[in-house]
Amino acid sequence: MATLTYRDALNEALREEMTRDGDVFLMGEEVAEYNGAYKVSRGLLETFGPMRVVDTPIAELGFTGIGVGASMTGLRPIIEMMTWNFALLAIDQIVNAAAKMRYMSGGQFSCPIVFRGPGGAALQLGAQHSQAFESWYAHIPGLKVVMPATPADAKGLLKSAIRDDDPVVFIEGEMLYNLKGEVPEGEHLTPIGVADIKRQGSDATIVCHSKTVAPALKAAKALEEEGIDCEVIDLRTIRPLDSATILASVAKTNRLVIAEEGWGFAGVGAEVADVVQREAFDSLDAPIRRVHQADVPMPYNKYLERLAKTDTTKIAAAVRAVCYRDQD
Amino acid sequence: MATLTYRDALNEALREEMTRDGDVFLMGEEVAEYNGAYKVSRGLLETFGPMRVVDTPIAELGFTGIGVGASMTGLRPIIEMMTWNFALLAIDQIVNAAAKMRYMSGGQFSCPIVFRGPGGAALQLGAQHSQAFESWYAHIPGLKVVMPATPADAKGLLKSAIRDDDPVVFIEGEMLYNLKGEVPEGEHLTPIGVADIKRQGSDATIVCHSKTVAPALKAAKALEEEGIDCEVIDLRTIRPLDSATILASVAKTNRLVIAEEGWGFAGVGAEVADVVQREAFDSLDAPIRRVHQADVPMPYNKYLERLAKTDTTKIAAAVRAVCYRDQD
Amino acid sequence: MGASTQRATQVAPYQQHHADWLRQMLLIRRFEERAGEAYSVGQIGGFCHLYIGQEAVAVGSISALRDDDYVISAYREHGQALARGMTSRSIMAELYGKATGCSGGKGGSMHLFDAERHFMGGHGIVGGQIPLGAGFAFAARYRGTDQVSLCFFGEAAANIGSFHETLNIAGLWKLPVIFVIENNGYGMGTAVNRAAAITDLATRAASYDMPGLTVDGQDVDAVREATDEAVRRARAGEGPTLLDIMTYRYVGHSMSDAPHGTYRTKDEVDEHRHRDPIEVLAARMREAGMLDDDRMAELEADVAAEVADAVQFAEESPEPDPDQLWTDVLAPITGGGN
Amino acid sequence: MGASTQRATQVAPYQQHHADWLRQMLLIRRFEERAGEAYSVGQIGGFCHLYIGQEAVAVGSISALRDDDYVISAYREHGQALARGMTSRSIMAELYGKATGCSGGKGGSMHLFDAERHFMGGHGIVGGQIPLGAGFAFAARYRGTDQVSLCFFGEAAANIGSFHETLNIAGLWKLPVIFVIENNGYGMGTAVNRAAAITDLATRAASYDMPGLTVDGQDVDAVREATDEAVRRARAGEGPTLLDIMTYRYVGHSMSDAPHGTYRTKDEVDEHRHRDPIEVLAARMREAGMLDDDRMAELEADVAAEVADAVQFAEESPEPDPDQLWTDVLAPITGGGN
Ligand SMILES: Cc1ncc(C[n+]2csc(CCOP(=O)(O)OP(=O)(O)O)c2C)c(N)n1
Ligand SMILES: Cc1ncc(C[n+]2csc(CCOP(=O)(O)OP(=O)(O)O)c2C)c(N)n1
Ligand SMILES: [Mg+2]
Ligand SMILES: [Mg+2]
Repeated sequence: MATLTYRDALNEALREEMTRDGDVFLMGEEVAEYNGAYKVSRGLLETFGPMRVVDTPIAELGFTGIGVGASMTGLRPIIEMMTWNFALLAIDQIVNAAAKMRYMSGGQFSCPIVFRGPGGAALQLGAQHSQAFESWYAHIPGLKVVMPATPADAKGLLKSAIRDDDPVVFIEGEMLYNLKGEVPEGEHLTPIGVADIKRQGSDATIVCHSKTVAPALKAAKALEEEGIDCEVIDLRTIRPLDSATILASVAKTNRLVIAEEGWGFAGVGAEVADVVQREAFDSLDAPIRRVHQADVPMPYNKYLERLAKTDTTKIAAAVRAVCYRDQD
Repeated sequence: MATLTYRDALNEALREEMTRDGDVFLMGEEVAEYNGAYKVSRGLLETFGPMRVVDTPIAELGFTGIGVGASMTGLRPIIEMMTWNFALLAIDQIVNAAAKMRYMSGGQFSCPIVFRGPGGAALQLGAQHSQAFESWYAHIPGLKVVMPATPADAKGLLKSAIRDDDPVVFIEGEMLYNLKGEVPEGEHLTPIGVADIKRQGSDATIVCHSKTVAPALKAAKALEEEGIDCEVIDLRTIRPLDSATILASVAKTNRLVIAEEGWGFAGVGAEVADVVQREAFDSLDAPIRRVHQADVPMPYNKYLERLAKTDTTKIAAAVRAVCYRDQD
Repeated sequence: MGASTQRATQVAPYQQHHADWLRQMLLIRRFEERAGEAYSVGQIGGFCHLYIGQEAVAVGSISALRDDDYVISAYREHGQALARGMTSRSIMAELYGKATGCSGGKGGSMHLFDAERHFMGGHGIVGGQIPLGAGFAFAARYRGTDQVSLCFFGEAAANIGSFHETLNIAGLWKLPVIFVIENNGYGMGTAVNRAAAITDLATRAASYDMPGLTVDGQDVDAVREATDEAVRRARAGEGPTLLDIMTYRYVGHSMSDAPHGTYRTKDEVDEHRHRDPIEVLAARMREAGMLDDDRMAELEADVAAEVADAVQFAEESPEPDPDQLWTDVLAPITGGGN
Repeated sequence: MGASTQRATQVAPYQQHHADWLRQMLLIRRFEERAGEAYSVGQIGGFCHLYIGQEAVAVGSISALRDDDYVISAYREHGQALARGMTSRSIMAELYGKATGCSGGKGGSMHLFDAERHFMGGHGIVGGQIPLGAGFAFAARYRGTDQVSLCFFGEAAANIGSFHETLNIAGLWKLPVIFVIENNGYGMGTAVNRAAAITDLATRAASYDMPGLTVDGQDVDAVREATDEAVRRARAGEGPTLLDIMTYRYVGHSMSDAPHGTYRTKDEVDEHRHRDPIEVLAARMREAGMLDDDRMAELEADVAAEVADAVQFAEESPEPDPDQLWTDVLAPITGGGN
C-alpha cells in the first residue's frame, strides 16, 4: 500500500479508469492545461490528450448538459465542477435531465456520468463559496451521492462511481485534498452504498461523513478519557443510505449523534435521525443530537467562520449530551 | 367574507398590495398580456400597466436576477415562476444572491422580494414538471418559505410576503388554484412563521402543508369513525418552522404523522421528525411516521402517478400505525 | 404559389422524395388532429403540444439524416418522432400512457424516446435539450464517427442561457451539430418581437463563429436543402450551423390554449393557413404531374387507416403493471458497476 | 507612446481630471501591492484577486458616473471600490475581516459593499452580477430617474448564460445599463481564444440590438470617452451599450496563481507591462507640462501614506463581536412586515 494524498488518490483513480476504459473522459474548467484548479487532474492531459481531458469555457449549464448528452450515447463522462457552489447553474441538467432520463425514457437511456468536485467550506471563502449541498442531491431519486473522507475511499469510490451506470454526484473537499493515507494499489473498488465503521464503540454512535469524520474520530478519542466509548460510522455514500449499518450500531449503543458540515434544516442528519427514530425507536435511550453548520451564510472573518463550523468540541458536547454527561 | 378561489385570493392580494405600495411590481413569463399561465395575474396589466406588470422572455436566471437587483434598490418585486420546476435555472440568483445579500454586505442591503408560482405535481405532467422543492429552499438560511393551503391563507400570506423585508419563496399549487373558500376582505395579513391548527384532536397529530392538508383532513374524518381523534396542523410556513405549535400538539397526542407531497429523503418531514424526536422524545408513544411521494421521478401514466402520490389512504394508514391500530 | 413554382424547378433533385414526404406530412397532420380529439375526451392527459402547421420542418430536416445520426427535440415533438420513423402505434400508445408506448407510458407526450432510432427525446424544460444535442455531437467526434446531431428548439428558447453556452462551445469546438430554431413566431402567448431584442435570430450565429440561415419552413424542399448543406458541413468537420426555420403553429400552444383570441387574431392564423406546407408540396407535385385527386384521396385513406390503427392499438393496450412505478429509477443491480 | 501622444491632443477635454485620475490609479496600484503582501503573511485570507494592470478601466469608466448611479462588479473589485470613493481604510479593514470593514468583516475581498456610494458589490459567482446590474437599471427606469448602472465583468463571463439572458432583456427593454467587459485576456488559466468561439466580443452586441465597442483599456482617456457616450445613451433612454475594454492583469488570477509560467510566458507579461496604464497617463501629463518628477514623488509619498494608514487602521481595528455570526441573516424583527 502506498501513502497518498486524497488528491493523488483521486488522480490515480482517474488515471486507472481512463486507461482501463476508452469511453471515460474528463471535462470541466481548467482540468487540462492548468491541471485542475485544485490539481486533481495533474498530468492527465499529457497522458490522455485534449480529446479525453477537455477544458471548457465558464458555462456550467452548457458543459454539464453536453456531458449528460454524451453519456446517453454510452460514453462515461466525468464532469468536474470547480466547486459545487457553481453547480447551482448546472443543477437543471443534473436534476431534470440526468436523474430522470432512465425513467422518462422507460428504461431506454441511462446516464453513466460522474459529477465531481469539492463541496462545502474551505477557509474564509465567504458566503457564496462555502456551501454543502449533499442533502439537496440526496433528495432526488435517480441520483447517487458519494462523499469519501479518506484517500483510500477517494480512490475506491471514484473508481466505482465511474463504472456505475447511473449518474453519481461525487463530492470531495478542498480541505481534504492534502490529507494523507494508505491507498491500495491498482484495482481497489469501494462499493457505493456501504458505510464504514471507522471506530468500534459501545456507548454512543457518531454518524458522520466527509470532513466531519476526522473531528468525529478526534472527539471519540477525547471522550475515551472520559469513559465514553464511541462508535464512529463514516457514511461514505449519502444516497443510497446504508441504514442497516447505522441501525445495527444504534441497537448496540442506544445513543446517536449525527455530525455534518452543512446546514441543519432538512439536512442529511435530519434524514438519518428520521430513519433511526422510526426503525430503532425502542432502542434509543436518549434523543438523537445533531451537529451542523450554524444556520447562517458563511462569514468571511476567520473567527466567525470557526464559530459557524462543525468541530470536535461541538461533536464531543453532543455525545456527552446523549450520554447525559453534560451535567458533570 | 367573500367566497373566492385560491387563484382569485392571490389575485386580490397582488391587487391590494400593488395599490397600497407603488414599489411593488410583478414580473415573469406571460404574467401581463396573457394574464398569467394559470391566470393568477388576471387583469393586473389593465389596472397597473406594463411597467408594473412585466412580461419577460424565457430567461429565468436573467429576470430573477433583475428582480433581485431591483430589490437591492428598495423596490419590492414579485417574480413569478411559471412553475417551480423551471426555477432550477434561476436557483443561483435565489440562493447565491438574494439569500446572502444581507449577510455578505454586513447588513447594508436587503432583498424584499417574493418568488412565487405553483410547485409540486398537477395531473400527468411527467417527471420534469411535477417536483416539490420546498425542502431545498428551506435548507437555506436567508430565505423564508411559505406554502398556503387555503384561499384565506393564500391572500393573507402573500400580502405578508410582499411586505416582508427578506426574500420569500412562495409556493402555490396548480391543483389548489380552483379551491374555493372564505376570504376576509381587505387588510387580511396572515403572519409568516405561524402554523394553523386545522382540526383539534387528542389521539394523534398530523402535520401537513399545502396540497396534503385536504387529504389529511379527509383522513382525520375517516379515522374519527374508527375512534381515532386526530389533530391536524397546517404548517403554512416551512421556514421558519413553527416548532412550538407542533411540540404542543405532540405533547397532547403523543403520536405524530407527517405528510408532504415531495420526496422523502431529507424532506420537510425529516426535519419535523428530527425536531420532535429531540424536543419531545419522552412524550412520543410511537415512532413518528411519514407519508411522502414514492421515491421515484413522477410517471406520466395516471394510475402509476396515483400510486406515487401522497393521499388520504396512505395518511390514514400511517395514523393507524402510530396508534398501533394497523393490526385490527 | 408563384414563389413555390420557381422553387420547384431548382429543387428537382428532391422530386423522388416528394411522395414519401407528402405522406409523412399528412400522417403528422392527421395524427395530431386525432391526438387533439383524444385529449379533448380525456384519453390523453397532461400537457399536449401539437405540431399542426409545422410539418415541413420535421420532415424536410430529418429526411436529410442517416439512421445513425441523432435527433433531439423539446415537448412539441410528435411530428419529429413520426418523421424519424417511430411508429404511430408506439407514439399514440405513449400519449395514452400505455405499457406499449415508446416510453412505456412513463414519459407521455413531452417525453417520447426511441433508442434504436436515436430519437433522444422529448424534453420539457425550455432549452434543456440544446446542450444534450451538442453532447451527441461531442460523442460522435469523440468516437471518430461522422455522425451528426440534429437539435430542435423553439424561437423563444433562443433567449435562454443554455442556447448561448451551447452554441459558443459548439462553435469553439466545431461540433457536428445542427441547431434548428423552429420559429413559429410565438413562445406560448409571447410574440418573438416581445421576447428577443433582435427578431432576425439567424444573425446570432455570428456570435458563435457559425453560419446562420433563415429558411422558409413551409416549403419542405427549402428545409431539406438548407439541412443538406448543414449536414454536409457537420460531417466534413466544418462545424455547426444555426438554421432559423420560419413556420407557424395553427393550433394553441398546448391543448389548454385557444388557437387565437388572446395574443393573435383569427385573421392572422387564417392568413398563415393559406400557405400550408402540405398544400405547397401537393401543388408542386401536381404541377410536376406526380399527384392527382385520386392519389390524394388514396393517401388520405391510407393515412387515416394508420392513425385509426394506432388509436385502436393504444386503446386496447394494457396499462403499465403497477410494479413499473419502481423500475427504471436506477440501473438493474446486474447492470451496476459495469 | 506614439499612439498615446496622438490621443493626448484629442482628449484635451479630460485634462482637468488627469491629476485626480493619476492619483486614483496609483492608489489602486499601491493598495493592491500592499494587499498582496498582507495576504502572503496571512493577514488576509480566502481568495484575493488583485487588479494590478487594469487600473485605467475602473478609474476611466467610474469617473463618468454621478454619485446616484450604480456600480457592480465581480470578485476582482478592489480597484472599482476605490475608484467609487470608498475609503482605503474600509476596504483594507474588510480584507482583514475586521468589524470596521465596509461589509463588517463578513464579506471579505470578494464581497465589498457600500450602500451609500451605490457600490452594489463584490460578487463571487461568475456572471452573477450581470442580471443584478440590469436590475438597478430597471429600478431607475421604474422610478423614472435618469440614473444609470455600470456593470463590470470579465471576458470569460461573456460565455455564460446570464450574459446572454441579461443582454437580450436589456436590449429588448432599452435599460440604462453599461456592460463593461474587462477583457484581460484570461479567465483563470484559459486564454480568451480557448473559451470564446469569436474573440471580438464587441460583435456580440449585435445579437442584442445594442452598440458594441472595443476600447483601449490601458488609456484612461479612451475608457472615459467610450463610457461618456454609453452613459449619455443610457440617460437619454437610448438603451444599453456593450464595451469590450482591452486590458491585462500583471499578476496571477488570485494570490494562489503564479503571474506566469503555466498559461502565459514572462515575456508576454513583460511586454504588456511596457504599456502600463499609469505610465501612459503620466507621460501624457508630462507632455502637457502637468507632471514632473517632484510632483510624481509627492504623489507616491501621498499614496504610500494613505495605504500605510489603511493598513494600520485595519490592523488596529477590532474583530467582529462573536454575536455578529447571527446578525444580518434576516431583517431585524422591527424591520419585518414594513
Ligand atoms: C425553463 C422553462 N421555462 C418555462 C417553461 C414553460 N414553457 C413551456 S413551452 C414555453 C414556450 C416555448 O416557446 P418556443 O421555445 O418558441 O417553443 P414552441 O412552444 O413555440 O414550440 C414555455 C414558456 C418551460 N417549460 N421551461
Ligand atoms: C459560475 C462560476 N464558475 C466558475 C467559477 C470559478 N472562477 C472564478 S473567477 C474565474 C475566471 C473568470 O474570468 P473572467 O470572467 O475573465 O474574469 P477575471 O478573473 O479575468 O477578472 C473562474 C472560472 C466561479 N466563480 N463561478
Ligand atoms: Mg415558438
Ligand atoms: Mg479575464
